Amino acid sequence: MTDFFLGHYAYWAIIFLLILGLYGMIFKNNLAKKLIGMTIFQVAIIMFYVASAVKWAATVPVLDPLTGAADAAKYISPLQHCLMLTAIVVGVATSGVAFSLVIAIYRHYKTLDESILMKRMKSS
Amino acid sequence: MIIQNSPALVPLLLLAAAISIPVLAIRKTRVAYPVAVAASLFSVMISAYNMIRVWESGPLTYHFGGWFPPIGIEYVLDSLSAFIALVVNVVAFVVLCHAGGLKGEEISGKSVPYYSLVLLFLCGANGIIVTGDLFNLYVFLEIFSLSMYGLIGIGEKRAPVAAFRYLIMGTVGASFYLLGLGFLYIITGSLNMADVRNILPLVQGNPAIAAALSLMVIGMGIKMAIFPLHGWLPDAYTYAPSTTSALVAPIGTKVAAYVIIRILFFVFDIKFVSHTWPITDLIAWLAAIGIIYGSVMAMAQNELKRMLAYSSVAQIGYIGLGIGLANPLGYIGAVLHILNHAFMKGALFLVAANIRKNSGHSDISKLDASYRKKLPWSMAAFTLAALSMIGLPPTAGFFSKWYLALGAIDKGNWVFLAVILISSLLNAVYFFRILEKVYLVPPPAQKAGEDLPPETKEREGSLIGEEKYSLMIPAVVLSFSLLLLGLLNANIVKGIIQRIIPLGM
Amino acid sequence: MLRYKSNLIILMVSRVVSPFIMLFALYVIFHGHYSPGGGFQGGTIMAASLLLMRLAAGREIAQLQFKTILGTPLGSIGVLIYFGTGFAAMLSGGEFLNYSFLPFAGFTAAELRSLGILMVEIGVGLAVMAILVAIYDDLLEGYPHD
Amino acid sequence: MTYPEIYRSFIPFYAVMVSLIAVPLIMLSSRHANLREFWTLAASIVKFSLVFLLLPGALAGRIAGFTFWEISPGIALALKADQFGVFFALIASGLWILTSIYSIGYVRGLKEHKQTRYFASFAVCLSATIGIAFAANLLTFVFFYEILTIATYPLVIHKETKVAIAAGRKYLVYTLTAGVLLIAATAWTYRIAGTVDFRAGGLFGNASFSPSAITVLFLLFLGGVGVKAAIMPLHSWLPAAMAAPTPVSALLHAVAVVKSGVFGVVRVVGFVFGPALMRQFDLNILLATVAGVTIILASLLAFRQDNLKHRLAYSTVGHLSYIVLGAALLSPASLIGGLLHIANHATMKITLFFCAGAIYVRHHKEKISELDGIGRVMPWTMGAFTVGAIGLAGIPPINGFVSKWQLGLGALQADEILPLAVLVLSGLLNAGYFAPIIYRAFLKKPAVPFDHGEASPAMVIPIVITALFSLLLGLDPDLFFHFYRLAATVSGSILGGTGP
Repeated sequence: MTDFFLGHYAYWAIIFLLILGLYGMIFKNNLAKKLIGMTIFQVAIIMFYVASAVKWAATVPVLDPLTGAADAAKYISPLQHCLMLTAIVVGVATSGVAFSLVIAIYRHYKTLDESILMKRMKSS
Repeated sequence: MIIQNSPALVPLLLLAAAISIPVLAIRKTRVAYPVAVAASLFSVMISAYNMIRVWESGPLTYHFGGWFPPIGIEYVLDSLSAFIALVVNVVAFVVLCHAGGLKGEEISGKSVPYYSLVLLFLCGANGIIVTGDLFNLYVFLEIFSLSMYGLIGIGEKRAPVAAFRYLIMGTVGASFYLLGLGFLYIITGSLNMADVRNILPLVQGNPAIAAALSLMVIGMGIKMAIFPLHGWLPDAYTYAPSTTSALVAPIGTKVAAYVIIRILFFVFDIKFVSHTWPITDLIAWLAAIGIIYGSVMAMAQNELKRMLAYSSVAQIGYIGLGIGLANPLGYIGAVLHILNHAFMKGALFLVAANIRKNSGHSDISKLDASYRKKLPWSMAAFTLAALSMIGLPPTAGFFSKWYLALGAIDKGNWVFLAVILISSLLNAVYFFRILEKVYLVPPPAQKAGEDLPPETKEREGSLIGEEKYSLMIPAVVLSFSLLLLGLLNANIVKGIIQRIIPLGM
Repeated sequence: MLRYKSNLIILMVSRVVSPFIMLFALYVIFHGHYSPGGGFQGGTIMAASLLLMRLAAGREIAQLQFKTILGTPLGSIGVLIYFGTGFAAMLSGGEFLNYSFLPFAGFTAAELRSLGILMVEIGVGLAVMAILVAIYDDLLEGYPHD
Repeated sequence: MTYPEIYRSFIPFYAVMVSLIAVPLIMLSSRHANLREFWTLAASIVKFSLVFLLLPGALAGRIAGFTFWEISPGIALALKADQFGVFFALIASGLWILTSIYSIGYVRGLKEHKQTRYFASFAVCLSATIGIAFAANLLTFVFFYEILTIATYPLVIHKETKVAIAAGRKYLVYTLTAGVLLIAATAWTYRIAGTVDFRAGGLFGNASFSPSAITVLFLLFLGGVGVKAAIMPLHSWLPAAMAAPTPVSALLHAVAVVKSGVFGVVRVVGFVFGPALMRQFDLNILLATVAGVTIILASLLAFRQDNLKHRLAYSTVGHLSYIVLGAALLSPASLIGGLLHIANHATMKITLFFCAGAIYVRHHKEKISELDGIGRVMPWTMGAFTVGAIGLAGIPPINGFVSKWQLGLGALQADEILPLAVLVLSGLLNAGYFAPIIYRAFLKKPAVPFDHGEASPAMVIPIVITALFSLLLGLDPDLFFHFYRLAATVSGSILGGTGP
């Protein structure tokens, strides 16, 4: 039992982050805070991938004459990291778009508070 | 060169055009629109060519950078993806032609980023459709979604809020997909769809597979706006600029539906998704509820675009139902409905755009017979598309319902059959409400039979025939092709869709 | 709200640090294809150097270094470099991005692959740098500044 | 027994398309009334001639067929001019000529608005009706059935008044629901039988099903075609649809639309289920009960109507169920009687509607209580009315008697007394609700003298012709069109199961 929890501590942390992100997106009233929640959510997934690539006693997958080319066990799978590089870029792009939208909303309605925003949207 | 590279050419071409627009338009912002139309035209031509090649000689594959799968990224054009790509490109081209007539009124002075985003959006859609790699799909999905957020947010005052909401939900959807993909990758160690399909039977019984599938389907379900994950859709469609609505409504959700079909039936095993982990049943039931819910909500709307948006929720339900039936006829119905609904919704949103252009609003309660006089052809297009939505023969809408009904009977599920049929009646209610107004309710000035003052009459007289060709022709083309699609649907079904019925159905 | 206040120390430090950041960014980009690093990372660092100047010297002066309107076109050009590399391979008979087909005489296939990926990294670095600066500039637009 | 020979021919296709081709012509010549009406008339005459061309073949057992293409894998959009189809097409297209002439007089007499839409919709309706008549399978039938539904809608709401719009809504609710049920039934049939081609004597072959399933399927079909056939309780759209202009009521609500429904009932009974299956699962009793109840109730309800067209509408509801009853009894004579009644009721009822229209155009009277003494100023019209009314009551020598006689015989052949009683009772009721009209028209003195005489010749001539037909067909049912022979062949093929 303890092993189950401790052995997967990275995953528990990731699950915690995922839930934290969802909580932020759903329960926070401020649009910017929602975005923070969203970013946490995305980062948690990135960490999930990276965690899945963890390998002890292995090195970066750049050919090192000392380690030798043939032994795949001595290198970390680079794929997850490459994928997450893309995912990070996607995350940056998403945040960029999201913040520009938030700014547009702020310009129109002079608020980022969702409940006030709803009222102003209805009245206009 | 073209022959060798044709599978990858459409997304690449659209990407190139999208990124050259900001460069080309440094001096003259006017070039943005022609470049977009030209790129779209080329993509139609190439995807038509691809379709013919696939039709004649079977699936095409393309390996990026010369790396063979499962290491490299693979593009696969089979009957299904070539077909959906063609549909998407044709509808997009027609809508883009229509956009010229609107003169960018709703996107005040932002035509350069707007058309660049449109092309990125199409690039994303095409990429999602042709890719055979699950992670590449995610990348294109984000290109597609991010440009869609931009396209929606450019609209009226409330649009950024709608776009923001969509962004939050859409990102959650994409993240779920990514999470599911992570599980799948950890289990199978591959990202190539065909490869994953081959590996999956070897790792049967691993509970993480079910988790991966569920997460991916939920993620895509959000993008597809399947009930109850449709919350973002009505606002987004309503407040977006007309061109965006006409582009996003036929294409946006369909692409996600395509991805669900791909994942459920071509990556996972049909047995797995309908018996071991019966997610198709869940999809079918949710879709059935969504059909009824969307139709009822559409009846309650007073704004044309909003009504069409809710009707989209219902129509997506048809596709979901077809997928969820998980038998050949349901599958045919779903794929055919992707085509039909793209054309119908495209036509309807284009007409809504014409109404807005003419009168500055699209309020159903303010519609009357003068609109028919001003926009006779648009209204004819609307009528035909509406009849197709209701599902009356010989329009295309009838046949997707026909196959879905056959599929429901095959499955022996009478509830689904009833839902399909009842929803056509509900469709009839909300469409005839509009048709009645447009054809029968006299304009306010003419009520009580009194004669109009002469100057009003003259003004009204001058409005007749003012319908602009550039606005009218695309809507008419889309809706009249519904007749053609209806009459020739057997050819599409036999020649294209039936060729790639998923194994094991 | 975001009023810029000149501060001599910050300005001077930034002026000194910024070129070194840029240099490091170039290092990261140009070594990216055979060691950790690459276009994305290098581009980000390069953008950091530019943004540092924007923050320290204010928007107006920073225009001398990098004009706002250049952002999007430069980003496009960066992607076009990437795209052009891939397309060149396609034109000379390979698949898209199959660098070993690049039309440069006198190189072996392995060298061509290395060269091709370097060109791509440069394009990506340029694009990332320009776009990040453009995002910063666009988000500031319309706010009272200076 | 041998199956009739089917030969490929374009004639059924042309017969369907003629009036569709006329639609754009009518629309294009909307500014020239004469040209527009010329197209209508030309289309109707050409259509009738084409259908008539098919008659000899049908009588000789050679059946013209035309297949467009597959519209769903395994199901083609196909036309087949079998005896039953030719029978119905002859009636519909023949009466269209008369209605066209009459319409011209009617719409000009009333200076109706939107005449182009009127004539164009009419043409589409006729195409759809001929399509229904010649449909070779259920899906083609559904196809044209739905087109008919939609094409009739503009005619129902033609007056664009609140009443008309409400009637239009009611009409749509009923008919679209029916269409949906029919689609469900068709899809189900396809899944069970693997085919939807009409086949005399039933298309199910050896397919097996549970009694409850087949009853539900039959009810679905009945809901689908029963709405247009105005079987109670699905009838109430018909009186409401009387808000349409009278020629529309005359042709569509006495001939084309409602007869399509009845035609559908006979197709379903004879060509989808077949007599054996009907008897095996007691579906014929179900159908006969519904029909009998409808006949009596409709006749009783007709008494209460003061509006002439509404009374005619209820009379139509009753008479449609005669045909349904004929189909339900499933004996040779009853089938012949039912089929003949399609033709006979058409000529008689269209006469009556024409008369109602003529009265409305000339004197703007719609209520029976206002008709006192009208026979004196409109002797031809009211004379024709009398002929039609006598016929509907089943009194010789009008053709209504012939079909009723056959129906009665059929009831005896089937060893059923109750249907016979229903027929006799309804004959009396018919006489009962028509007699006051004739009495008022000829024997009562008008409260206010009428200031107009007969309607225009364009209206009176069709009236007289249809009345004459009713009389002649009463004297010799096989006259001109061999309705009797056709009906006998159809009846024989259904009961013998020897259809194509």
